[in-house]
Amino acid sequence: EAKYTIGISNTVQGNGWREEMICAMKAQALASGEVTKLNIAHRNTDAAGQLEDIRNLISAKVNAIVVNPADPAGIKSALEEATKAGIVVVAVDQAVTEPSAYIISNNQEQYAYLGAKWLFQQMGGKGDVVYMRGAAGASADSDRDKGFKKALAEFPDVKVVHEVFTGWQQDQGKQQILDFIATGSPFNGIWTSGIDNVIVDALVESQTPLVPVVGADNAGFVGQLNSVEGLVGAAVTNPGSIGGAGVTLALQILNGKKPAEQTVLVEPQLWENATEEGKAKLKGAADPSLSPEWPVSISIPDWTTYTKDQIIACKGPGE
Amino acid sequence: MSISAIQPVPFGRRLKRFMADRPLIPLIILLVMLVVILQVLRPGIVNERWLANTVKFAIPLAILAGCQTMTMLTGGIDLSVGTVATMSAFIMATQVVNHDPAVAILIALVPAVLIGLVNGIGVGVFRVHPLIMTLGTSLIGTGCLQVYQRTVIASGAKIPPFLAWLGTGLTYGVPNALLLFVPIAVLIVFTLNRTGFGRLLYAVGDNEGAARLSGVRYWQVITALYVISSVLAGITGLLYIGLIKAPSLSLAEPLVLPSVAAAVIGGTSIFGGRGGYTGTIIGALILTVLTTLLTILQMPEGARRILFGLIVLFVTAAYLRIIEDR
Amino acid sequence: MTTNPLLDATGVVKTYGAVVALRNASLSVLPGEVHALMGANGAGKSTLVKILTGAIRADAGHILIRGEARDVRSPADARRAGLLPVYQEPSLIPDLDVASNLRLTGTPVEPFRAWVRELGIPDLDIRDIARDIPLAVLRVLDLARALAVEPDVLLLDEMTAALPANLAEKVLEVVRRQGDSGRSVIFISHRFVEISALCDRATVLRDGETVGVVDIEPGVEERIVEMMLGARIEKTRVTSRQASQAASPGDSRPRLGVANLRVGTKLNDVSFDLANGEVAGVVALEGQGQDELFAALAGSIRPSGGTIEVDGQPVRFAHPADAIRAGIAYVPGDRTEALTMQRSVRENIALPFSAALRNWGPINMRQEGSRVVSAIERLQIDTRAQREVQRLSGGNQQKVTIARWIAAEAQTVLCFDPTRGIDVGTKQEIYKLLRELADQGKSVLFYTSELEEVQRVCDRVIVIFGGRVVDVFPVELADEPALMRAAYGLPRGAKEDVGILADIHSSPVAKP
Amino acid sequence: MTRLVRRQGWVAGLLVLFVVLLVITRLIQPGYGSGDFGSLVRAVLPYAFAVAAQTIVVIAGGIDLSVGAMMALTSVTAASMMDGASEEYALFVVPFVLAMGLVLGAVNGMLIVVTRVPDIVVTLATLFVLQGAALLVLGAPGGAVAEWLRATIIGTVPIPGLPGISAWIPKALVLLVVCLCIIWIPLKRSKLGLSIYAIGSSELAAFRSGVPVARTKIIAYALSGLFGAMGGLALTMSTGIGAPIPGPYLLASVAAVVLGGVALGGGKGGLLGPIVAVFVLRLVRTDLTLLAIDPNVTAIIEGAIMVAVVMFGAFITMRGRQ
Ligand SMILES: Nc1ncnc2c1ncn2[C@@H]1O[C@H](COP(=O)(O)OP(=O)(O)OP(=O)(O)O)[C@@H](O)[C@H]1O
Ligand SMILES: Nc1ncnc2c1ncn2[C@@H]1O[C@H](COP(=O)(O)OP(=O)(O)OP(=O)(O)O)[C@@H](O)[C@H]1O
Ligand SMILES: [Mg+2]
Ligand SMILES: [Mg+2]
Repeated sequence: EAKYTIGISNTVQGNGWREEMICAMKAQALASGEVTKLNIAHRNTDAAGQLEDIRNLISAKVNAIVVNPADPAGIKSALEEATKAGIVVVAVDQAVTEPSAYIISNNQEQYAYLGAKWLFQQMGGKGDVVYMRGAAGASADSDRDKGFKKALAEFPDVKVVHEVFTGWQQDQGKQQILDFIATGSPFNGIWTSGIDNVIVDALVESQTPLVPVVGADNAGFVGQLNSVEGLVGAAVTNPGSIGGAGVTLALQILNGKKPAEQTVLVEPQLWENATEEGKAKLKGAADPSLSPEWPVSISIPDWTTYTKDQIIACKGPGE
Repeated sequence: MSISAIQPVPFGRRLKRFMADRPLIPLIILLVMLVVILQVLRPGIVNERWLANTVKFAIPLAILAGCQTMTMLTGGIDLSVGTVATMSAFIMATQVVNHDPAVAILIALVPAVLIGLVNGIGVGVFRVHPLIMTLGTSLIGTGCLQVYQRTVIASGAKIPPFLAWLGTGLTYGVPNALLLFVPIAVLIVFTLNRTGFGRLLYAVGDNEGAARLSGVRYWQVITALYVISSVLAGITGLLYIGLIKAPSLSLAEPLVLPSVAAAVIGGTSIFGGRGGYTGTIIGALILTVLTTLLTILQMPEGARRILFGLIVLFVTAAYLRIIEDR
Repeated sequence: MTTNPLLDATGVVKTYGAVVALRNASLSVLPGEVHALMGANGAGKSTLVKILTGAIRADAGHILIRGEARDVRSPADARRAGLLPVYQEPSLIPDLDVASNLRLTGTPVEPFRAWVRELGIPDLDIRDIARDIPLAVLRVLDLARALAVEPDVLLLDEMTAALPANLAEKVLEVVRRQGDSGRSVIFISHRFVEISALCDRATVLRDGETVGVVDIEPGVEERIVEMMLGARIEKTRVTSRQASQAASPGDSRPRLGVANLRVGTKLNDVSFDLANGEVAGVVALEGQGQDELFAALAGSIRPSGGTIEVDGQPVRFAHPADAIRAGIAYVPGDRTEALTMQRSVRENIALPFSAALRNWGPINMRQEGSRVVSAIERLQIDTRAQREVQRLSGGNQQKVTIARWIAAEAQTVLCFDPTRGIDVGTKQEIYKLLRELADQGKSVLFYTSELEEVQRVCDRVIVIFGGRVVDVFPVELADEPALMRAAYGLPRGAKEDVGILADIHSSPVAKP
Repeated sequence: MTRLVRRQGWVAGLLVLFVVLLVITRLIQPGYGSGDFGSLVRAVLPYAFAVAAQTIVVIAGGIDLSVGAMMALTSVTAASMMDGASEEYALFVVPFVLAMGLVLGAVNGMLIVVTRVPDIVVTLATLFVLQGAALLVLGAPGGAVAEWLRATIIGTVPIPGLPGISAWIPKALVLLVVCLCIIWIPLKRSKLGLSIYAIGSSELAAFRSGVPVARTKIIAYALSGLFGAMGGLALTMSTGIGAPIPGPYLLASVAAVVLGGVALGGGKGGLLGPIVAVFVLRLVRTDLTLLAIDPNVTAIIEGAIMVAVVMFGAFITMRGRQ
């Protein structure tokens, strides 16, 4: 008994994580059987552009809007208008300030804290760490920075020897780490904001002694953690499938099943290859058939019901 | 004031004139200056390994800047090179899973040729402004790539070892990528200086009407040009994926603006008719060294960008000052 | 003569890198005089004008205006000081209409309109965009714009070079009256007729140096030529065309056959033949369809009717490349249309070699070099600034446009006013060259705005009026008055005097 | 004359296209009404200012790659100044930010004039500089905006007695028209405006006609900076925050300028065309969303429309010439 139209708004295009998120939304909408049509606004833009997209979705009279906000505060007015128009609003991946919106999100601060803490422990609580951030000025980046700094505060002997913004771009990240390696400065660990497999590549190619690396659960990096000789590292999950969870939440609300809290946080997990237990987890998670940019955590227990084939097919209802 | 016949030319002016006639020299001096600054800021960084890295990263930029140089000579610009490079890289990486690498590479270059052809016809026949034309095709290309991407999510991606060898490998400390780059560079320089086609690029960019009166068919030149530019961009994509080893949907996009900047820093006029490729290569090196310099400097990201902008401006201005014989 | 000069420049120096444009130029202009500035191509006339009017800055020199040293840093400054130039190239803003151009320079409209009418253009619409206006008219508008603000010193750089006879005449008339009314004019021209009809004194430049100031009086031309050309004098003795050089009309099939050619409304029904080894002159007033005729023959525009035959074969040109393949080369009147200004002399001359698809490959530099060099030598192009054509003087640029087709060995050359702005010495060379081409069996169609050239070069003259061929003269009958009459559409043998030239030269030839 | 007709014809054609698109929108979504039109105008607002900024320099023969960064910088400046400040303080912030845009734009122009580096490189360099400055002002999106400022683009202008029409006149539209006209119309009428067209058409001829080329160019860039600052304020007004990373305004502005009939290269065109082009492009976007087209296909469609319209324009021009 499909009956809902769901609007989706996303502001980063051409990034593996976001593509997976969109596919998860489509797959979940299809799997739920309750959605007639998805209306997706998916392009590279800023908060003002997202306002435009959300308003267009309101004009299209969708029943619910699932949005990955460009900025927590910047799209408040449109979300408010949506709620006023009787549309259920769910923000995924990041929180929004609009109180009427429901939020199901990866905990970015916790994401950084978890990985950084593990890394500093691996380094023996002291030494120099290379801190490779995301895009300067992005709110996810500043949330992660908070988590990283929190962990750093717990390890007074760990020093940030080098801090750069990769802009979440593989080529930049690789050149930056190679440049840094060339300076000859010693370092004991690398924390990356998701640009991870090129960093490992760079270490291997330049025959630098491997140091612990923390990255995200991207297929490429997870593969490296399993296969690269002597690499110690950890992948922190940051599932793009959160998009699917957002669709589920929206449908629950549409069906009158409101959650107890406005905000549901999906806590990240850490998969490391330093212990046998962790190795087993990593082995189980690895998925060489996925594009290296895609996170391997393609589903979230309790929140998504689609199959792997469905998310890979990336087809929504009516396609 | 009375004028004695011809005064001896002061040394400063002679030096300037000398440099003006050999515009490469001041550019090289600027490059060396940047390297020296880098070495002073981080003693020991300028080593063999660093040189190899710099060259590796400068090469893809230099080839794309070659596309810009050639199109800029005709008064155009090719903003689709980033998309084309990304497309060919991504398509190759995904096709190689099911096909022979050679076949995959051929498949990957098909869209490059197509986009070049569309660009060329749009600019040469319909006279659409190159900026708009190549921007449009790059949007279209990006869209197509995204649609394509969905069909291959399940198949995964692979980098043929040969490309990885070419992109990242060193032989006796010398990047293997030079094996590809040197012939390309020689070919471009030769084309621009010693072939009829090269002459026509300059002529068309300088005065299209004059070229027409001399019997040049504009659309032929332009179509050939944009196809060549696209194919070069496609090849760059293949090399770049060998270097980065991570196919993504925006792989080479960040190179587009620097490629334009490299050509301009190298002395090519965006209004057409003036410039050359050797300067562009140095321009690409300058930009690459500059990126390193800014990575190494520990300062807030904002300050880093400000510095980057100022240095680009300063380098270009200084260079123009030097080569201008006035 | 104790009057103080209005404008006094001494010791002006200007160098461009290795090229010395002005070595030691001086110029002194008295109130109320029309002062000629003369010199061979590249002597530095234009450079001096640009310096006097602030368009470029001199490296050294003193400039006094009304006895005071004034720092003229821009054309706007010059305008305030009462100096108004009309440069060798049109200065109207191409994308603005005439009215806006006037507003921009603060030129009063009514006086401007009056001047335009007086200068022989009755039907100007000042809402027309400058880009759409033909070159000759643009030049006149430039002049009218300068006149309208009543400048103390008017500087005219080859003002008449691009003008057809009827407009040139009007300009001369107006300029002469300027002198009469107490204003000064600096007048640059390569035409001695104009100088002697108009000017009081002449300053002669050679290689960037002032080599003399002479009063204009009968017979002074020879002296000026001597001063202008210095050592070059030997080469420039004019060999007037002799009857023996006339083409042998034995060849039956014409090289070029034009029948009932029509282009839009401008050209109606033009028919003529051009034989092998013939130089045919085309004479017309401004805007009688000669531009369209040449453009159509060159493949630049498509005719709306009629046929063109080359060597008896009907042809259709869709692009200049087609015409070039048929051996027809076109030298446009406006050199900026024909040259790639930032490229070298060599590349400009060699441009047609690479045009066709099959010649896109590697260039045989030696062969190209020798062809180019021989063309350069043949036209005596001053190659000191050959790295960029834009640094050549106007006249040398003009030569490059012709040299290109000499090097390309075109069978038929369409020359549209090729001697525009060329000094006497070079003019002779061009005449000789055209004759030589004809002697080698090539055909030349030669439009000129200087009627006296016709008799020196042509075998036959085709007169066009109102888009039709109104007369075809054998060269013997084509004296200036006869041509003038024909150009005005008057039947042969009509007796009225036409124009200023007929007045000045009260020679027996002019008034039979 | 024909040229004039052709140019105005282009603008008229764009207007017709816009109306046709509105009709199509009504067909796709019968409920599309005045409120939705208001949304459209608000979406247009930052783009329109970006385009105005670009138009003026393009007419002057340049190009400004720093528009987006200028908007980001002015936006974060405004947002961070108003953060936690009183409502009245915004009265000071707005002129301050506008003046900042004007000055920074003038700096752009001065750098071009003084260094003689081509516009595209200078503004590329200032793109990085302004972006860096924006990051220094605000490291991540944030800040706030005065409520009254926000209200100036929300809702419609009441016209007594004509509620039907007034619903179709959003305040944002009035703001846009006023801001553009207040600068553009006097400029277009003045000699300065003429000079801007003149330097774009031919710098040499303009110089020889006595136009102070350097000054005019600096003023053109300054005005561009001013429009950029308006765009930055518009961003802050609509989002309520400032974001240091520029949105997609640079390429959009260039595209709209060309679609609006302004020749890249300078000297030709007006402001109305590009502004209408922005409306058209935004409405196309709306229609694509309303139609729920596959998002990956929308990129293809938008690119194709851009190319097709410009090709069509080129085609007409060619036909017109023959
Ligand atoms: N921008 C420039 N760069 C280099 N050389 C130049 C430049 N402008 C002029 N020259 C050189 O200065 C000399 C004088 O040129 P100018 O244009 O004044 O000659 P002219 O007397 O006006 O000649 P013409 O009668 O052919 O117009 C020439 O040799 C020319 O090549
Ligand atoms: N954003 C706008 N919104 C509404 N009206 C505008 C806007 N911009 C310009 N106009 C109006 O449109 C008129 C024409 O604009 P514009 O200057 O772009 O046209 P133009 O084609 O350059 O002018 P001209 O008529 O001189 O050729 C202006 O005088 C103004 O009244
Ligand atoms: Mg001259
Ligand atoms: Mg002449």
